[in-house]
Amino acid sequence: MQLTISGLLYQTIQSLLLVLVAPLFLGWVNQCRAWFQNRSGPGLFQPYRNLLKLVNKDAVMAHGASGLFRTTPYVLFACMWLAAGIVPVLATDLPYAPAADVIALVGVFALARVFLALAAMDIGTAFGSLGARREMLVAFLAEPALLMVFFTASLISHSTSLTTIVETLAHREFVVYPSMAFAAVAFLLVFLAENARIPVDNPATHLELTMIHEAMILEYSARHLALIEWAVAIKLTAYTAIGIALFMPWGVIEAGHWEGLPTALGAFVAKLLAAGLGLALLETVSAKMRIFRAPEFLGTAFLLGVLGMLIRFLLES
Amino acid sequence: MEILFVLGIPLAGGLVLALYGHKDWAPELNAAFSLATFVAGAVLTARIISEGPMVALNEQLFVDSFNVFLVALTAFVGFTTALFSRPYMRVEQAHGRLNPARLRLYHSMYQLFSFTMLLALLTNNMGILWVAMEAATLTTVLLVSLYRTPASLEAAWKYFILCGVGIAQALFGTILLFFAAEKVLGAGGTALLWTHLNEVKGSLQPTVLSLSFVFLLVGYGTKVGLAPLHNWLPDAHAEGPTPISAVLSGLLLNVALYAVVRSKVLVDGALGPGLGGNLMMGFGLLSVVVAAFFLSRQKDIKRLFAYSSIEHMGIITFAFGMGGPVATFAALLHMTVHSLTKSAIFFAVGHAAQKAGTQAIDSIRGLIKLSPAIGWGLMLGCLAILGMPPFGVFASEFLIITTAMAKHPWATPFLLVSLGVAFAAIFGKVQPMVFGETTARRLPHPPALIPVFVHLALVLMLGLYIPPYLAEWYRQAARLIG
Amino acid sequence: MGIPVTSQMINILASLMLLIAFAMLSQRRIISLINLFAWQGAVLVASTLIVAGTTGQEHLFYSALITLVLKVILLPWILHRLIRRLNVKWDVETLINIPTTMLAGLLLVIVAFNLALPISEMASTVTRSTLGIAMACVLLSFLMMITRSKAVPQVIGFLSMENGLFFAATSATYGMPMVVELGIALDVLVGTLIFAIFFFQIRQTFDSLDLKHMEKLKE
Amino acid sequence: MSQAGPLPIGIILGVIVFWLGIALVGLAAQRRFRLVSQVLFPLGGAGALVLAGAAFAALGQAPASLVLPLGLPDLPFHLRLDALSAFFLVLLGGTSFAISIFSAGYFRQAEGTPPGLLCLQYHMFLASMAGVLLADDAYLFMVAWETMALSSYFLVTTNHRIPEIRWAGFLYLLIAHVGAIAILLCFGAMQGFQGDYTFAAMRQAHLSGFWASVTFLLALFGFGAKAGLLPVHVWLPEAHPAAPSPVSAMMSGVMLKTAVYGLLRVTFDLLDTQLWWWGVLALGLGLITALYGVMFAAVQADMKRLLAYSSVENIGIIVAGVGLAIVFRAYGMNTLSALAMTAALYHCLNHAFFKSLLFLATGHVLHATGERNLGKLGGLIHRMPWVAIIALVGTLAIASLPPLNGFVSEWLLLQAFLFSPDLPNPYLHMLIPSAAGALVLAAALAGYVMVKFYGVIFLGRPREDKLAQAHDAGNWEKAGLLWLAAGCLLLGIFPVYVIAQLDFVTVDLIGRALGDTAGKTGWLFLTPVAPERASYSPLLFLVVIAVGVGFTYWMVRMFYHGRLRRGDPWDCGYPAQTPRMQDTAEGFGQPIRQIFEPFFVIERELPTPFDGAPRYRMTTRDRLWHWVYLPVARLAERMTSLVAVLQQGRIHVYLMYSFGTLLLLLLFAR
Repeated sequence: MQLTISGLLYQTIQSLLLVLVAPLFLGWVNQCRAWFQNRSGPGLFQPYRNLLKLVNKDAVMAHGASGLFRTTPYVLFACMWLAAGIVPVLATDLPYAPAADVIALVGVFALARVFLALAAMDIGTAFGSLGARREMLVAFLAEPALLMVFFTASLISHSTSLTTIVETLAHREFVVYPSMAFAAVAFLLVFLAENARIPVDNPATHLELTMIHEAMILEYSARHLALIEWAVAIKLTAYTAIGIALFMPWGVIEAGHWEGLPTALGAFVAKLLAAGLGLALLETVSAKMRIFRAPEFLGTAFLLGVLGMLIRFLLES
Repeated sequence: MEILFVLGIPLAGGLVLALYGHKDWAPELNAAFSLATFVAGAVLTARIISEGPMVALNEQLFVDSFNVFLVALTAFVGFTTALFSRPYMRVEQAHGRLNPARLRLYHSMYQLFSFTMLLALLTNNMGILWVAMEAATLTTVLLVSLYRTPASLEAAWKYFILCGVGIAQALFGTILLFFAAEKVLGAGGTALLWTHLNEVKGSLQPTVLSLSFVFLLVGYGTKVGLAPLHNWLPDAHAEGPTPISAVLSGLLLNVALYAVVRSKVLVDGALGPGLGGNLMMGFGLLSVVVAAFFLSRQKDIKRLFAYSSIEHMGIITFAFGMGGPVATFAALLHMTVHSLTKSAIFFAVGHAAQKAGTQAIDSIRGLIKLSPAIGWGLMLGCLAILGMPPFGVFASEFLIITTAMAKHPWATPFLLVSLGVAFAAIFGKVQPMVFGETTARRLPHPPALIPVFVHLALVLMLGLYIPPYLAEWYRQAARLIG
Repeated sequence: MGIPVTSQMINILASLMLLIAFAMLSQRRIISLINLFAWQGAVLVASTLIVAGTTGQEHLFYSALITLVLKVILLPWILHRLIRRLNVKWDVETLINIPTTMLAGLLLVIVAFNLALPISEMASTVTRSTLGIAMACVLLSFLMMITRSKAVPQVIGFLSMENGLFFAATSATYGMPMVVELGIALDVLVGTLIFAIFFFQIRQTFDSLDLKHMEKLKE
Repeated sequence: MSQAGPLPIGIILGVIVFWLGIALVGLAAQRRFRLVSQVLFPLGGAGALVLAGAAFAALGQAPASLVLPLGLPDLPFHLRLDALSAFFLVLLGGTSFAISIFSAGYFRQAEGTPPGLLCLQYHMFLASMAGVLLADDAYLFMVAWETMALSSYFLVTTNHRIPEIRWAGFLYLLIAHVGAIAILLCFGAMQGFQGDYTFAAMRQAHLSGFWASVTFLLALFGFGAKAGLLPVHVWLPEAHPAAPSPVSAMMSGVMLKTAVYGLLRVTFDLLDTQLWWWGVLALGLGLITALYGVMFAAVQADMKRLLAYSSVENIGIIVAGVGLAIVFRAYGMNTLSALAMTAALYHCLNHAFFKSLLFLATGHVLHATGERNLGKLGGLIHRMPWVAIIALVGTLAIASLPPLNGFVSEWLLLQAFLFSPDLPNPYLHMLIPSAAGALVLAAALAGYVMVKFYGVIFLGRPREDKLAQAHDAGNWEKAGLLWLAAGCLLLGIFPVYVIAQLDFVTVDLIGRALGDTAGKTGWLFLTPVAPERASYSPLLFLVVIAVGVGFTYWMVRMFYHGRLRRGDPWDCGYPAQTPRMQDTAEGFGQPIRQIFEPFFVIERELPTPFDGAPRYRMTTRDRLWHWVYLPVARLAERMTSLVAVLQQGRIHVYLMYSFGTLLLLLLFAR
């Protein structure tokens, strides 16, 4: 792990970039959705305004809240930040990346989720525990599926390090991997589920019986809620970045190539915009499922992930 | 000289107690005679260890390392059982189950029974061996029916008839043996002496010997309790007084097996290994399997352990059948530890049954609460007999099972299943007796705990450490048996 | 080729033994059963005497004497007394009908002869062929014990089995050592006494000597 | 092989004797409660620490052996301390230290068995486990093995007045005994028909493929029965909850590992060949066990049963690792075999720490509240903050979340799985990635289970009024828990160092170690095979998260000026909320029940709309019980009734048997 100036620079740029851009990306997705639904939309910067509003409010906390409840938003935020630092967005020359490979990345998301679920149960309300249970239900199926996707990729690149995977996929000669197609579909399903998007969850609803993510954060307010909202936005962005890195890795800078930075940045923004558009489109055309269908949905994702790996063995080895 | 004491003391004891067996101090006298026998036996043992085998009384008696260890064991267990029988029989008397006349019979027969067993062990004459075995039946048959209940009468009758008929076959076997031997040794008195037979065993007529062995095996095997000849055993054990169950299980079965093994040595000499070993292995294995499956159907605690005795006799017979130094060593060890453990169990069971006022397993509960010592004694004894280390039963089972795996792998699935089934059956029944809420009551006489725990301590020791002289002794005996 | 007279005599007696054993197997009346038992004893005494005379073995005379006293006089007498004291009137009941039993007995004899054949051929004694008959007698008595449902005939079967054994001991092998014979005789005597005690105890407890009352202990 | 100094093995033997001495003192002072709890248990703990230290010192040394003048005359007790034993002894000492210390504050007077007897049984248990690990001949091994089963059985039945506990104890000992017989047969087969039962002789023996396979299968069955592999796992969820919590901790944390030890010892040390299908078998069995265990853990309502099923899961994972190691080894891929083995061993160590921690925590909860039903707990984080925070560490560790220890071992195992494409067998190619999927699924479900476990016990509002009286742990208990929590953390953060120690074991067994590559990039990064292949740095991970939390906190403090106000929970504005409205354990398990319905036997008792006193009851049982155990029991039953026909009380029939036997034998013999 050579510690280079450029590496440090990339690392800083991309960590900050993802964290700061995340609400904007959320805003972009919401804006696109509004367009698709023929609404005018709240504007690209609405998420920032929301955060600012929340930060300036007095917090209300339930009587039974314990320290865990208060700590969770910070842990959540830190985890997402860490995740944002691992995913190669602009360059693969990230000095922090060796600290965590794809498995650890999944672990980070899991850590955040477990904290959030525990915090949801902390107050002792009916909705809190309901949300926690559903979240964990989604997670235990989504997590393996995500790992299967990663494994498919890592079988191609013989590495579980995300930077190596991206390097391999981006800079080797172009090969069509059928296994990656399966993986892509699986990833898409996991992406929707993990980020509480339609059809698994609806981020915009507070309709009690259908919500998952929102049920967990019902009791949060003000600064805590702001942190959580921000963390959720980072998560969405980071997931998108992972998707981009795995399935559209072109344009990422190799180690030591300074001059590629503008191209890489441009490519990344373009891909992000496209992804946001796609997500909005997808959310608009599909309907929210019943919660009981979620296991089947994610089971499909898991199956596709495993199939992807098998196909890797059958056709590509 | 000691040898005569060993035989003479119990004989005298039997006669004396026939006169005074109903007195208040008779139990102590009984124990004193047994102690004297044990001391004589110990002295004899010490002498054999230092001087080697000997013959006495015109070659009619002889002692080698095989039988001297059984003599010591018999005298020892006879003594501890007498200690146990002291409070036990007093309680029986207090409960009105016995009158003085029967007590006298009991004490007298107890000593005579010891005498017959010791005679069977010490005699050099295959004919006298038969006589002593028959006499052992005769002395105990009235003890089995001591309580005169219908069930005890039935048990005694079956015991008498089945063992009588069985042992009659053994006599025929002995006659055939004599028939074969006199051609080699002449018609003189030496043709039934085992020491002489052993010397010429190679030249005995094989056909006759194989027939003879079949008769001997069926005959003495009945007394050993080998399936399917075992049917008298559970009845007799369950219905007699517990001290008798203890010595029947702990000693008589050993003595009968001793007779079988002596015969096997001769037949192996004449025929080469094969027939004798195979028959014994077959019988042993069958007994283990049959007994194991019977165990789970038992409702009476003494019957339960009677079947366990059948199982263990099966294991020992199987081991003797396999032959070879290791298996024979293990069989001898198993004889020792089984007899110690099983009698300890019967001691504990006897007290437990008295406390609960019944022998029905379902009615004995929570022993550990009222009398922890009895409860733990029963629990540990039961675990020991099931072959749980660090008790000595495991040591022998270890050798037997591993040897079986090496020599006769086909037999191991049977052993595995049987031991598993036996474990489930016995432990499943004993555990609720020991643990849980109690039904027991207090008794007028304190229980005899020393015999129980001395036995268990010895068994524990044998599991962890076998003293060198004991090991040497087993080895010599194993060499003798081959 | 002539067979010695003594040998012929013994063979005749052996056939008698077998005959009596069959008779006992088929006998329905208990008194006759006891008498047949006594006769069997008498045959045994005769054969023992002949063997003793032929071979000049002194102890066989004692053996014959003991047999005479014990099996021809004492035991039948005790049994008769018992029957009277116990007031046993019934006939012998068999579990299997008599013709079948006889047929089984016949098979047993064939088996016994067959088994004894190789032994007899190598035997050096004058009485070598008697071993098969002795074995047959033992097996027939065994069969009798199996098929009789009452206690007394069963015991008689047991005693007649001992007769068979004695016959084997004396005729086939010229007698066991004296100590052994004495011991065996003592055992038989004590055994019979204990049987007698049992009869009374059983009758007292079950009011009958039928063995079907004693089938309670199972498994 | 040079004989190392006898010092470590001597010390360890000394500790065993010391434990036995404590046991005897306990026996002598049966009712002296203060002596037992304040002196004997801490002394035992100190012994454990010494043992761990000595074993640790022995890790890098050449094997040392010792022969004691005990045992069978031809087979005295052989002791041997090699790296494998030393590793497991470290595990034993390190874990039991905490458990002993905890026990000093845990056991109360007047609970079933007298304290002195408990002390006796407990220290016998410790000593026998150490004996198992040191044994170098079949006899000592079996003696220690069964003593271990026996002493733990007595500990399980401490509270023997409850019928379920007696039943649990019975089932436990029965399966342990059947397993032990299988192990015995395994040793019988392994000595290669030489009649020498020392392990040294077994190492020399060359078995044919058939006999080696028989040996392995017997070992897998025998040790699997102790470890709780499917389908002989049923005793585990019964016995672990029945035992007092320190004992459950010891059984789950340490005793199950002795079974893993045995399996490794037989497979890698005593047998000289490994066949690939053994590995596949162990792998498959392990994964099925893992999934099955975690699935059942998810639907449990009793907190200790939940943990017990979770132990089943973890054992499954460990055995899967062992299986993978066998597969690689069979194809001569020793480095990868070492990787899988390292993962399995590491997981053993981790599981010992976090599972003991959680069992001890539940033990304290049980003591403080008298409740083990999850449906009646809740909100304990306010009553026992110490226990709750420490238990959180354990919970995160067992859910295999970074940067704690559970994650490291699963990470290593997954890395090993990802190498399976290099295997030359085309079927294994495809099998093993799917197996990786199963492993990941089990791990993810474990997260679900642990959220349920922790959330329902410690978080939310108390579901019963009496929980208000619950108190936090005493000093002894705190000390024990803290030790384990520290272990979870340190094992998670310094994997490179731990693996350097594990290398001694793999070098011994496989002849290859990760050492040269695992720490190639320094102590900070764990790179099991090659840096570009995979790397993980838990310390960096932890630091970044901590810095992230701190930085965020600081930023929020900088910008935020509002106040914090306490109020009633919002909960979408529903009025009249009661603690009973929180999810119960059953409720939390409901999705799992629904998804994996075919695996459970579910009995529901639902209230009707007209019930005056509505009751809801539900039990979930193991289908294997119906598929395997009841048929076996019925078969045995049928056999016994068949055999019983033999003996119907008629003396004539009995005579017939004798007669028939005689005739048969006569015809046979001639």
